[in-house]
Amino acid sequence: MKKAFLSVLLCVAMCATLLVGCGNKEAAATTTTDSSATTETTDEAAETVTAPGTYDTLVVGTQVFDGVFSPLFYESAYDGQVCDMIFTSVCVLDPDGKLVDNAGHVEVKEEGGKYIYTVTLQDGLKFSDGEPVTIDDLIFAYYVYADPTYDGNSTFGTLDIEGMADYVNSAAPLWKCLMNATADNTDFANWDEDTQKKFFEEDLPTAGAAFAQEIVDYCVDAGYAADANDVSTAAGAWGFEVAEGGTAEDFFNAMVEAYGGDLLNLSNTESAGSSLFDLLDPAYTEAIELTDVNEITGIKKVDDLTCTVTFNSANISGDKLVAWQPLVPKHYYGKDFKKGDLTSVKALNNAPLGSGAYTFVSYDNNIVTLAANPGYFKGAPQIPNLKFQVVDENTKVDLILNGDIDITDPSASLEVVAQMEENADKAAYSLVDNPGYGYIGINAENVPDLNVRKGLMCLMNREPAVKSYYGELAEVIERPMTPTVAEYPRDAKPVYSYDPAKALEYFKEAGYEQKDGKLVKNGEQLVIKVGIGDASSHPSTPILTQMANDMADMGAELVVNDLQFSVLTDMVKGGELDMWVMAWGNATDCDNTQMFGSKGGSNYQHYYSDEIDALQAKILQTVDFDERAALVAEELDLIMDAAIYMPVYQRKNMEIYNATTLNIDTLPERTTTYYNYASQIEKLQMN
Amino acid sequence: MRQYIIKRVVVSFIVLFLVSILLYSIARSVPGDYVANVTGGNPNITPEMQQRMRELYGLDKGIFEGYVSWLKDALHGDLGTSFKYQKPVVEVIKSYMAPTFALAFISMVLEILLAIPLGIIAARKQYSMTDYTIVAIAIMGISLPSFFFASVLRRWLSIGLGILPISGMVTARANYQGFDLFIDYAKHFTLPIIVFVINGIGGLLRYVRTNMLEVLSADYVRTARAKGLPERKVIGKHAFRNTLIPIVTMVGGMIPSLFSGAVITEGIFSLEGLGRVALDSVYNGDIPYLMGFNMFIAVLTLIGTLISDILYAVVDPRVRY
Amino acid sequence: MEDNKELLKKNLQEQDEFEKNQVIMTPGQLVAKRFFRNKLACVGVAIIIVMSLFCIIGPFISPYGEYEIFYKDMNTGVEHRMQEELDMSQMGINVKAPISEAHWLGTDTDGRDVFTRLMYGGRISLTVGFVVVIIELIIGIFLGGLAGYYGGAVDMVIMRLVEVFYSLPFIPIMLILSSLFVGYNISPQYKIYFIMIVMGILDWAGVARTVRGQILSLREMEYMQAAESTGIKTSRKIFKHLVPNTMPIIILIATMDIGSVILYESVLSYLGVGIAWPYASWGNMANTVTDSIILKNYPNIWAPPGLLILLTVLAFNFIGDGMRDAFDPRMKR
Amino acid sequence: MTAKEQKQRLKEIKKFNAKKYKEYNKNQRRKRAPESEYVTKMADNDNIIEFDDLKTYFYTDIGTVKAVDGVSFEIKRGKTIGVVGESGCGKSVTSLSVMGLLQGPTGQVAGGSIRFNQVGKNRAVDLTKLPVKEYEKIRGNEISMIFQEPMTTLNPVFTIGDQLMECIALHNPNMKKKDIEARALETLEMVGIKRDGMLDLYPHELSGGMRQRVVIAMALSCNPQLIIADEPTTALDVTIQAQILDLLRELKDKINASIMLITHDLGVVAEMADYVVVMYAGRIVEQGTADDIFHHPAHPYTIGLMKSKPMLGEHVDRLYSIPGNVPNPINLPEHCYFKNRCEMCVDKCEGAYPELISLSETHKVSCYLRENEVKGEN
Repeated sequence: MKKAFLSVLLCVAMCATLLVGCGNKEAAATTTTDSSATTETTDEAAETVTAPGTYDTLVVGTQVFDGVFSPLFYESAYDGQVCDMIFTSVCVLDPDGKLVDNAGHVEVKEEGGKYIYTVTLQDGLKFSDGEPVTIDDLIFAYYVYADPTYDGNSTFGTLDIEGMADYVNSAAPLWKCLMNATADNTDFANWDEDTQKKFFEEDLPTAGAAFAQEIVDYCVDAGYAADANDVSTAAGAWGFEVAEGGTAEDFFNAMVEAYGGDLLNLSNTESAGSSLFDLLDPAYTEAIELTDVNEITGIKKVDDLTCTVTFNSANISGDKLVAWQPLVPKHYYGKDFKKGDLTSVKALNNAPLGSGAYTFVSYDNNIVTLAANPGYFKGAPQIPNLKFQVVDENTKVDLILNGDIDITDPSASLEVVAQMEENADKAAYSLVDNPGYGYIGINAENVPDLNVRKGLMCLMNREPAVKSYYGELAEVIERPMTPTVAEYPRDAKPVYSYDPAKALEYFKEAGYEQKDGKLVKNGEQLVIKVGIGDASSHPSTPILTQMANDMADMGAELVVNDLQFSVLTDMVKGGELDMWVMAWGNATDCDNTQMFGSKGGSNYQHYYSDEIDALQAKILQTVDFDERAALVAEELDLIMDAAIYMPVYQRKNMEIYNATTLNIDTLPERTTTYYNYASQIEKLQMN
Repeated sequence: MRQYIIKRVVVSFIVLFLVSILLYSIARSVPGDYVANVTGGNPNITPEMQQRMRELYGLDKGIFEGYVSWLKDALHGDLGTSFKYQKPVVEVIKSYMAPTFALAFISMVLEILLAIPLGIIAARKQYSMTDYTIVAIAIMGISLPSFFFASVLRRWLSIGLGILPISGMVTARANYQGFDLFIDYAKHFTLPIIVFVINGIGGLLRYVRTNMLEVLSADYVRTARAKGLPERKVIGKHAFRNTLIPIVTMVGGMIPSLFSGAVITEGIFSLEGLGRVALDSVYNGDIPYLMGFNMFIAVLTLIGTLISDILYAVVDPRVRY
Repeated sequence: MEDNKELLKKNLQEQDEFEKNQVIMTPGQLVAKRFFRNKLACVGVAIIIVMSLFCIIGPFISPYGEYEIFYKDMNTGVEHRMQEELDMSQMGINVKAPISEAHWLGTDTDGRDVFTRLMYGGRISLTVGFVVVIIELIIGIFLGGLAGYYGGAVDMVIMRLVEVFYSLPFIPIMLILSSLFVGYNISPQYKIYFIMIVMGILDWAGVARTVRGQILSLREMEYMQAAESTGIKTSRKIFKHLVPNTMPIIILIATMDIGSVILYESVLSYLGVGIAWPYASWGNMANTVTDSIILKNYPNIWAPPGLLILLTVLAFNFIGDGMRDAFDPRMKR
Repeated sequence: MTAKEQKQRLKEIKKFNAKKYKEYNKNQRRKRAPESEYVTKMADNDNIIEFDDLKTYFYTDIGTVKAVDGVSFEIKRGKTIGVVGESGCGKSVTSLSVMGLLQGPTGQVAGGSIRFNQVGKNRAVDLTKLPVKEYEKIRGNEISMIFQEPMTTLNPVFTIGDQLMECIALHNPNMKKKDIEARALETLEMVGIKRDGMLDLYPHELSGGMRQRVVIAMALSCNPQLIIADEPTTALDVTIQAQILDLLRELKDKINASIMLITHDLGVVAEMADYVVVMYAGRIVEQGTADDIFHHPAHPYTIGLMKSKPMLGEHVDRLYSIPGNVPNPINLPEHCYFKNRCEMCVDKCEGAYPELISLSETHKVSCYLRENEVKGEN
């Protein structure tokens, strides 16, 4: 009897867990549906939606959201897509990529070597909660970007705006302050003497020793040193001299000496993993207010609808940086905003509010739901509801053809185009140039010999791969810059064409010789480690296949690592690969400093050239287009000569539309890289 | 009985403890520079979070010391902060578990409801055409990877015939409420559940069949027949109750595979559940979440085994604790 | 009476002779007989033999390499091999080529011969299956044997360990371990070995549990008590007397597991943590099925690997089923 | 025999079996049949059951096993008959043939008939032709069976009461639940194990002897005309054996049913049986009253059996054992099956299988040695 009771109890318990499990979302807690009932509802649904004029919801198929729906902080393009609907920018891009007025206007004038941008807003703009839009809202965005603790995507804080540096540097993590102040500092306004003493006498040396030890361990792993105590040998391998029997601390001191006390530089250059400052107590990462600079002098409010931004130097994309910015309601986001503390702003990342065509309703079940904003300044959108649904890349076309979604962007391929043509009655598509390009990069630190790099370049057989993979949908490019940028040198000639014989010559020039079927130098075989993301469906895969084959013939080896994209990125950033296959996207100007400048954050090839740096600086300040284009061509030639980047292809992006639900005639006449359905969403209609 | 349950719970805790050691040591074997690498390039991940992870797994401490502090945190429900979601792992699990649970449990119930009768029929007609057909089809279900089935079935049912939705959890276009919403959910879950059931039923069915064969040749079945019981009752009562015993133990063991399967099925059908999040976290190097997810499944498995063991005692009077 | 005895002797001899003439079978023959009466099991054996030949001998016969790509003259449509001296400006890669005499199953998205890759892929898939099962058997038999024989504390510890490994969900654990592979910078050539080892280590619990159960019941049998009384060494007792008697069930588990390991390999490849490019495995070839364009337009790329996986796993399962029925004398009719 | 021949032979067997299985399956599918097909007449209305040239064969992979090959005998109402023989002689198969519990489709009744006298219904049926539905009414009701192994014959997951009452309820559909329980308790009392809460116990909570008593109670519960007891004591301890035998003997007088006692233990037969049938390799070699068999055994096999039985008060150096083994049951030679082990065989034994000859009205034997005796007497 007891047992019977127990079994009942257990059943109840199990049901309870089931219910709890399904509590918050009533996700199909019962068994599958009665199939007849299912089909019935399908029929009904089909009937109701095929009646003319009854589509009231536009569904856009997109990919995974991070859930950061704030124009100030979003990272993923898909989150950005949503933000574009909810927020308006002062100016936007026209089909040709030129900045044009939207909710306002921008003008620039030169005055005594300074460039003053004047931004004016239209009168009468309102946020969706009814509050009027003022210039304060734009200035608020500037201040968020410029905040010392800002960690989003925008580079606004690095611009050469009057007073910007003072503002940004007015606060810094404690360690940075201490470091800059040095041990001799006697100003204890921001921290006390004990802290300083403890930092320099205990914590820094400890962290330094840990930092050095990491290098030693690395050397041990790599076989350069015998064991973790063998600091002297490891230091030797790292290029420093430490006496026999020295400790990790000695090693660190040796490094400090070599860098003349520039610990920041030391940490960046020598790190075997952790940054020196990561090894410090987390208490040191807290921000310290250094000065009471609370304003950026270059940003001035003129009246409620006008402000000026003063640049110290010329910037070719200054207008975009100033005016292609969203209007974020200060009264909403900025309520608790203080300099140095963005948490209150970030807290609203999941509840955006703006003055765009649509307002945010909800984000659940992988769907972002938006509703039309009747007060939108360009007129209320014609489609009352807009939803962004997360869909799988592989099913995008089917979803369009099945009528589940209305607009999406599958990766363009000949088959997709063919399928679209086949279903011309049900779907339409547009092809635009992708503002980016695919390339194969070489790490100049790991492959220091220019001739080896050149040899590798000569083994890259790009044309057949790109042609067969993309057909008409992509072209082989010869310089590392996307041709959608006006400055791209369209008549550039190939620098390295596919020629295994020549490659071998280069290798021989580099000192390699073929011995017993192996290509060796100083007894070591030429082995190149290359990384590629998702190789099974990558246009560059055949290039590597051919390359591996040719290198094997020569007696060298190409080790291909097929990696997940995130891992590939990490390995490239960590400098662990000799060569990698990647692509750049979303380029809007000819500024290459990030990728090729010595201080560029994306200079993964670790090739540093003063000549290139100088050219880049010059380009950024050359306002005349032709002059600039010539400089760009020169810069790109230099990069090609260094054999660090092999541009591979520039492809087209595709957008496909559901012709049954969508009134295709209301789509933009000219869809380009810079201009698509979203650019005039308020005009879009459904059947 | 109560004593037995207490004993089982204690043993479960011991096992959980061992599982945690194992999981912890896996987390520990993540190389330090990998943490820095994976997290360093991602602007979402603050140094605090990196530090938090190092602290959590005690990468800076000795193994023992590190484990103790990790265990302490884990016992307080702190399994770390998900890199991707920037929320405590426990919270992430909570917010994504509904679809996974719905999927897993409905599939499990269906599997059991289908496998038992079919297994019995196959056993009754051993070596007959019926037997061959049932067994062959069931084994076919476990002979193809689930992603393969999912793709082909979707091609056929969703894209070809348009009977079922292609992916997602609800129809985005419609704004269903109440019961319609429920039906909409059900429609979206149908295909994933079919894939689950096809993939899971074979093992169970075969198990039922083998056990039934064994039971059918048992003396007490002959006794039941000798009593003059109609065949229906011989099978339905005497044989069935006895096959139930091993089946009950098997059901508890199904949990890990159900959740493992969720990783694939949810990914393919764009269902926002734990499995899909797990898959994403691999791509994001979100080790804290993966660890938490594994720990969560381990706990579920142990609960499942515990329930199985107790049910075992309920269905088999010979088992006395 | 004397007479009678003689006669009896003669008669008994006669009977012996008569019995010799009968169709008499050894237990092994009986098992084989029962096994081969199961039609599905016979089919299974046939499939495995064909598959093994295909994968082992195939690559020697195939004129192409595992990752050889083919070029096609864009103007003439003539196909060229990658070793030839080619005028590259005219060449495209012969991707997704249809079935032809040169490519019996066409070429894949990278312009490699599908048929050839099936052979190489099968080698990998079958190797993974066998190696993983061997590893899990070694661990499982060893630990299961110890647990079953010694019982008590040893059993307690080992069985808890078994439960621990049971509670680990295979795929999520593999997902974590794959980040480890990346973290430790394991190159693609060696990754496959690591995967095999890890799979084996994660999979032994079932074997151990079964072996233990078997040994527990065998230990009670008389012949074991007889062996006990002769005072032979313990290790000899376990691994010479007990374990061999669990062989039927072990062979059974092994057969079934090979199938499931092959499946797991394909799932891992699908998740991107399995056999890496450029190496072929049936799993990563079957992954193409998730690409809806390939699924729709190129059945010659996705269907063959799927079919081979299906047939092979099915075959191993059929064989396993047949063996179980054959070994179990209660099931005879 | 060469391998090729063997293969050929196996193939033939397979083909033959397939045919037999098909026939069997066809028959099995028939749940009902017209009465005329199975209703028959008893040769003697005093008999409860008559076996007439019963042939039960097993169609195995290596050939047809003639487990029961032309057995004829009858059981008188209220009498106990003992069926004796070595294991594998076909005695259990005979009983299973009566119950229709042969493992199909391998085991089938290949010929002959078993006529059962349904006293209550005033008719006789041929059990070998009975359709399933009719059989179910007889099994457990008019004929019941006590199996050899009490440990496994009871279903471990149901209580004693459950299993006992199930049988009663099944054959007495009009009975109320209370009455059923009362009847169950009554039968338990009959077998001497009525105790409070007995009905709620599970089999594993009982000892072997108790279980066998439960099995016996189950067999008695519906007042059967015929009880088949297949080695009811073999699996039990000696003391328990005695108790069970006492019980059976006691019951035999009480319930007025016929009992078919199958055993290899001559002692048991001597205590219980009115008539004895001795079987060897699927055939009856000798049959008669207990007195006939025990005091005047005629067949060399019976004589051998008697000799191999230890007797109290007799001193023998070594217990006698019949030389040789039971022959392989497949493709037995045409001559007397016992010939090869027989110490008394004569030249004539080489000939055809000897006919069953009557030594007296009750005593029959199948042996050439006794041919003369019959003649002599006549």
